[in-house]
Amino acid sequence: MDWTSILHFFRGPFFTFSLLFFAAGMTYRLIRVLLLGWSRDKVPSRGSKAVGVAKSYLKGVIILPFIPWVKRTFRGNAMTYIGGGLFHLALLAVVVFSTPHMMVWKSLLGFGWPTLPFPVTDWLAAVGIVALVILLINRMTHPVLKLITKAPIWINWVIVFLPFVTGYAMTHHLGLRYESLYSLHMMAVDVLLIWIPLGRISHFLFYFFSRTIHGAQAGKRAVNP
Amino acid sequence: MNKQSAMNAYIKEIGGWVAGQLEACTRCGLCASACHFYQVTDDPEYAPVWKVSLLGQAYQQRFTFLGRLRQALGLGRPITDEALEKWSKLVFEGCTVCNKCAMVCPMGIQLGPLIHDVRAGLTAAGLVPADLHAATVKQDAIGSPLGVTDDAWQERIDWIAEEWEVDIPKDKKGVDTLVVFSSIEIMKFPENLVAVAKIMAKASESWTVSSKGREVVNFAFFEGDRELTKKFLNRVFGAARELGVKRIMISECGHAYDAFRWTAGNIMEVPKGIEVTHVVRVVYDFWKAGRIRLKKGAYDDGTITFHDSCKIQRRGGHIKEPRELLAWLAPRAFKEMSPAREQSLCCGGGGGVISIKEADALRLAVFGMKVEQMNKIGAQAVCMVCSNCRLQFTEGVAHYKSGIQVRGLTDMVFKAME
Amino acid sequence: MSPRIVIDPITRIEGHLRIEAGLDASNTITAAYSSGTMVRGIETILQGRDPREAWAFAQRACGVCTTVHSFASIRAVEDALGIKIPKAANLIRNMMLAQQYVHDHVMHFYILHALDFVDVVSALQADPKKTSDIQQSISAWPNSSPSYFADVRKKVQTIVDSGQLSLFSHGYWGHPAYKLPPEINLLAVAHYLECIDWQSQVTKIHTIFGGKNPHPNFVVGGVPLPIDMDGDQSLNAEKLSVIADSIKKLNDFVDMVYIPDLLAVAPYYLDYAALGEGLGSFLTWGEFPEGDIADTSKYVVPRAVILNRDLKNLIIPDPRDFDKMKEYVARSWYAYKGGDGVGLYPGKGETVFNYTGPKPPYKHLAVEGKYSWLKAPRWNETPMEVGPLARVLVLYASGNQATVGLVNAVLETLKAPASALFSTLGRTAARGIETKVIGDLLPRFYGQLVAEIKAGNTATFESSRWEPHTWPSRAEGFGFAEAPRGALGHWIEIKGGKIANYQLVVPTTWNASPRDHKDQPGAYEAALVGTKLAVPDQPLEILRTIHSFDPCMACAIHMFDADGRPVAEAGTGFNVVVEP
Amino acid sequence: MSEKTVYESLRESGLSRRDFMKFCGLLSGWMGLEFLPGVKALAATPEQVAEALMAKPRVPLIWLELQDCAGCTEAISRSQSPSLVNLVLNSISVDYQETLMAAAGFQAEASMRATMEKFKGRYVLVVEGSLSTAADGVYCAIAGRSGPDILREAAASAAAVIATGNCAAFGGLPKAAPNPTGALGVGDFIKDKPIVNIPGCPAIPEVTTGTIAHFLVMGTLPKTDRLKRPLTFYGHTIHDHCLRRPFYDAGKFAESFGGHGAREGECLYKLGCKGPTTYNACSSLKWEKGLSFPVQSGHPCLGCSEPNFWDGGGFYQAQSAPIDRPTAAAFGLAAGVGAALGAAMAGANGLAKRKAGKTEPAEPKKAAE
Repeated sequence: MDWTSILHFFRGPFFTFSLLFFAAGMTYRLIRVLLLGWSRDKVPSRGSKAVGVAKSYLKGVIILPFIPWVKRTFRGNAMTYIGGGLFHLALLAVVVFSTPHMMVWKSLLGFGWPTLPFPVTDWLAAVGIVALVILLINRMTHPVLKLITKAPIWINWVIVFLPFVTGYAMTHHLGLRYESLYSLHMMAVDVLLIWIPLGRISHFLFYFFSRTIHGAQAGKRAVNP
Repeated sequence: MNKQSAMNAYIKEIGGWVAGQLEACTRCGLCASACHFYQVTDDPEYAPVWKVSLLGQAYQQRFTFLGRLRQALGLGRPITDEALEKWSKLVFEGCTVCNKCAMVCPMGIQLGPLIHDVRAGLTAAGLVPADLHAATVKQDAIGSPLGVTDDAWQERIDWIAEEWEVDIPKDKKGVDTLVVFSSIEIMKFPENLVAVAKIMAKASESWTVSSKGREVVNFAFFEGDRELTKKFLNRVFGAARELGVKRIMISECGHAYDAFRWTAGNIMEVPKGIEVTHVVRVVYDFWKAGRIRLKKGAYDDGTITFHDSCKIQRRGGHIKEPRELLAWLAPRAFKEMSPAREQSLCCGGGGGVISIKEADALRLAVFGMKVEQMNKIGAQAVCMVCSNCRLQFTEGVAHYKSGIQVRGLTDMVFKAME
Repeated sequence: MSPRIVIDPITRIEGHLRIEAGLDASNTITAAYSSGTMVRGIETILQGRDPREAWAFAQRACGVCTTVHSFASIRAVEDALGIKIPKAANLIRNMMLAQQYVHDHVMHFYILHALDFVDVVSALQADPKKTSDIQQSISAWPNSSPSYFADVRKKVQTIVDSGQLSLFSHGYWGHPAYKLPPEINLLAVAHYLECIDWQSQVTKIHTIFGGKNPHPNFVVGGVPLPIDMDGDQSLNAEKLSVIADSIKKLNDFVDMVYIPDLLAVAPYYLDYAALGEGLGSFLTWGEFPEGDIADTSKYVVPRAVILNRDLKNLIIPDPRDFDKMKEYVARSWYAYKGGDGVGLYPGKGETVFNYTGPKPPYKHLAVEGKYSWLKAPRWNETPMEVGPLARVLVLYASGNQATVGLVNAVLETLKAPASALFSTLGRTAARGIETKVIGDLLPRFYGQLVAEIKAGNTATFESSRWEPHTWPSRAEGFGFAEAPRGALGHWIEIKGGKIANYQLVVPTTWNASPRDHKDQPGAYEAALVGTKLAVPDQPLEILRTIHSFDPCMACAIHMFDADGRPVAEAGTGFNVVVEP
Repeated sequence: MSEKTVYESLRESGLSRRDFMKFCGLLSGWMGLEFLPGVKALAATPEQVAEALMAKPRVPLIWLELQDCAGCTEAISRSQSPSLVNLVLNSISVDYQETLMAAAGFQAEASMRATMEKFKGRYVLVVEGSLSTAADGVYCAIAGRSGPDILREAAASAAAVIATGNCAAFGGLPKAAPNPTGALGVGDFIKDKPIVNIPGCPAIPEVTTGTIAHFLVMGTLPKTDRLKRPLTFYGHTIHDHCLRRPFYDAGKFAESFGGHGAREGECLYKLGCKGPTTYNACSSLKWEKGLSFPVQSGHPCLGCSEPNFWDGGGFYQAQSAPIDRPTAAAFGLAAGVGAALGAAMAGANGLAKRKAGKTEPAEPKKAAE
């Protein structure tokens, strides 16, 4: 086996398999949760649930890291906030707004969008890697995180870290030859796609559940989520 | 059979609402820093995520394919009796179900209600702390967790009416409002009754208390015992139906307001057309409508602050009413603690914790944070709209030998009436 | 049964071809059969692919024609998707194709065809001085000194003496059918060697616009290289001057070497002016659109059919005519659902394998039945010859001034009647005439391109239909190219953004076609009949006629059905005289 | 006719000793390609070349065309330095080459056979085109013999095998999916001979001639990479020496053919360039005396020197895009399967919930009491 064939495998059939596994797995989890049963909320609201939900997302995405009353929480969890925030920013920039990844989306969706200049995504990718390392150190040292982190969460970290670091190495031709690094990157991505429905990275989907519930609960009581 | 009962309760409890949120957790651990129990103890086991993990474990093992597979292969981590006992201490003594954690959770998971579900399973397994359960049993048998019998109650009401020269109508049919007090108020804060009676009188509101639905608190609700919760709620709803009132006014009690206003409708049939409201809202409405007039700046000396009760403010929604009242009553003296409003810090006595003797040390330790908060703004007085908080504050202030005065807002309103 | 000879491989062609010919007692060919022996299945490979990429696959049908399948392919896709390419792009394409003609024809003449007429060994007897005189009398080509020819002779001598004859090893040297005097042989050998060098330096138009040659790159919707006179990577003044130089170098060789040589050699082989006519019916799809490609009246080479030498009545064929454009498999190793009697329109072609030949090892093919992998394309039930002769005849018949002048001049020089055109020699002469006519188009296209650039029309790519989501869910297209070897057509069907069906009918499929349901022979088969072989096991005469068609077998045999499993064809039957 | 050394032949053809040394210098130069940036030089001085050529007869070469398009033949005929004429007249003897040779039919086969016998173990076998192995090899039969038969025999007594073009090296176009004729590269079939691959579609002419030259001078095949490609020419990617590379590094990509970026000469990554994974000398050596190469001419690199490049993910799909994309139907199916499994699991969970609801009253309600 040469690297070119390995690359073909991980960009080709195995990627397809991973993607389909991902689609099937996520649908499975979604349907399983949806069909667990939802009782209608019969309690009359004081405020608007819709407004609450909207505020919930706004806060979840934009305001959370900057509001003053989080200071206390922030002070005790600076690494989580900074690491987590930067990681997700990097993730968005790299996965959605870097040229190579946009071309992946384009090939899958049939349309593309403007991307960020390479130096920007490149630096953000580095930031993402650093953020992940910060998060790892945090997870290894913070008493609460030590307590609640079981094997699958450590695996999560590795599986998320690998595409980042292989992608970065590949872009900069670090160490191995390009197609070797590209193969490793695709291998890591494929594994990630398969792992997502099995682990907690799927929170990107259930985020919409909990965030909506949170907003609706606050909204119906007419308080800020 | 503890395990089985707990597991059955969890299996019954877990629906999409629970599962969707359990699935969303990323194990970031931020909820820990929101929890006052974790903050004072630095014990990671008080992290809300850890408290909920019992439910999560049940979910993983029974509702997911891999979990079931692991169970079938005998690889799953079983939930042991020891674990249940440990969790009983964690979620009954080390959690006030204040839901502050949900406010910092990046995913917005409603950890409070989920811990409530954890409690339900432990209750089904018979693992409720003895003090708490004793109160529940008392409420079931006698009608009051404090053991106030019907006769005692009648006597006490009559005594208050006589002593403070107020009219407290009992079981009066055809009135608009049924007011329900808690035993704590009746036995420890009678001025609350007096204040309500005076305000009602001033506002010319027709009202009554009921001997059948005389207790607003609901210890079964603390336990998460759904059937018993309904039974207790039904006593009041039954009375309201019988008396033909238009609304039920919950007095200064937090969890009761949560149970009546936000929970009852979803777990049982509630009488239609009867509004459930809280005394702070009623008083506020009277004031706004001009049915009572308050002396502006009545408390405008020193520094007075307001404690947001988790069940009435964060989980109840009555955030602006007390503030507007205070802005009138103490325009200069009123000062906010930080954090406040939806983000406020729990007093540490809610969720039934205050009734558990073994939790006293922890509960008072937690209150230290509240003292610190108040000291920071130099508060000389603090008011609130929850008797449970008030009891905790009273004990806590005494414990910390702080001179801060603890007051009920209704009482303050009454005293500022012109 | 008469003896039959087999030649396999036919060399100096593109691909693998086998010829069987039945001889009479005087060693004259009575019937001939051609068979191709290599398939790759390009049409099968193209199924389900992105139509924008089809050109690259189709292009590899042939490395000698190299561009023509790309042309047909991109035109088919553009036709299907309704893409109109910018004017400048069309001119650039025309220049690329015209360069291909000149390059390919000259190379064919010297590298692939000349050794049929030129005896390399005989050149050793030549007097360099005489050769020099001949050279100086026929053109102003600078390599003409006696010492130059002496050098060439020495080189050949060295090769021969070394015992390692290299490419000339085992040629039919000394064959009685070689008729050139040694001096002209030497002249031709010198030009043979010069041609190899020349052809390596005159594909610059391809290299500039397509990045390389063979197999330059194309793009559906235009050409890849943008025009920007201020750009450093685009088509700019520097690149234009390289192109201008290259055009001159191309045409100088044609004017000063190829055409004079052709006229110098032809008089010795006038017997071939009456041999190898073949069918007498010709087809061209037309080429070099100077306006909208849909407007066939603006083609330099018209789209036409000539029936039975009738130059007076040119018929304009419609490649989309279901009833007229058909392929038959009565004598080919395929089966149609409707049986052997029917013909199918290529756009709806079927390729179901049906090998019925003898089991190997065999000495000859069962020519009474099916005997070829090639289908038999027919226009209105008639077999057609395609290629330079077809084009020159169509140009001549349609009154193309340059062509008329050149044809008449050549006929006059050779003192041959007009009917001499319908022959092996006519075919070879037509190739030369066409090279001159099309070579002269290059400066014209170049001038037009410069004019367009001056006018500010520098667009080279039509992007509106590039993205697959802009395409209709289903589309059909026809693309053509007049390959140097003849009329080439691609038929494509696009469904859901992918190729649903792709069919090629290539020049050699027409010319090397087997017999059809009416037992009409193909062009090769018809052309060989009546040829007398001087030495039956050195069938030089067959090579001459076959090479005059410039076969391109890899293009011709592209069809393949993955389901079929042929019986092995093996054996030792090359060049063996078979007893009845 | 005795076998003469190259030197003797050249001297007899009137070449002076000085000219001969010049020629050797040229040969070593072109092998090393020292004048070209980015191509590693082979170790061969003019003296070494001279020594080698003086001692040896012209190396016979058999050039087989199997499943080919003659593109690599055409290509080598365009070799600039040295030219084919130079090579054929002075250094090698091409004894079998279907497209170029004079002989036909059995005389052609005889020429090959003569060389195989006379120069047993000493001739170089160049293969162009892939090897069809399906159906006993009848998809490519020459002189009535199957491709594998011919190749096996020709390789058996060859000194070395040079597979020129992607087809011969890796199977090329015929091997593209669904590989209807069972095409293989030469190296997949011939295992017991030194083989060097010169992939490309076609192979860069100077790379083929350079490799032959290396064999002439050194008597061995050049050092190769894992895919048996000479390191001299395949040591770097198109991307490594691409003149558009700075635009890649800056993240400036041409969005469309003929558009602004294309005019500016920006990177063709978005248009599908395979340069980053394609090892070949196009961007350093270029074509036709350094005139251009595909990327310079505005077309993305197709990746033609890599195995399976025909199925390498679409010529106009950016290299980052996956090679295979599941169809909407496949996605639908996967989602359907997921949904069905989810529903099944939900059903099982529903049953569990009902069972838990039933058994619960039987449990002691308040065990603590």
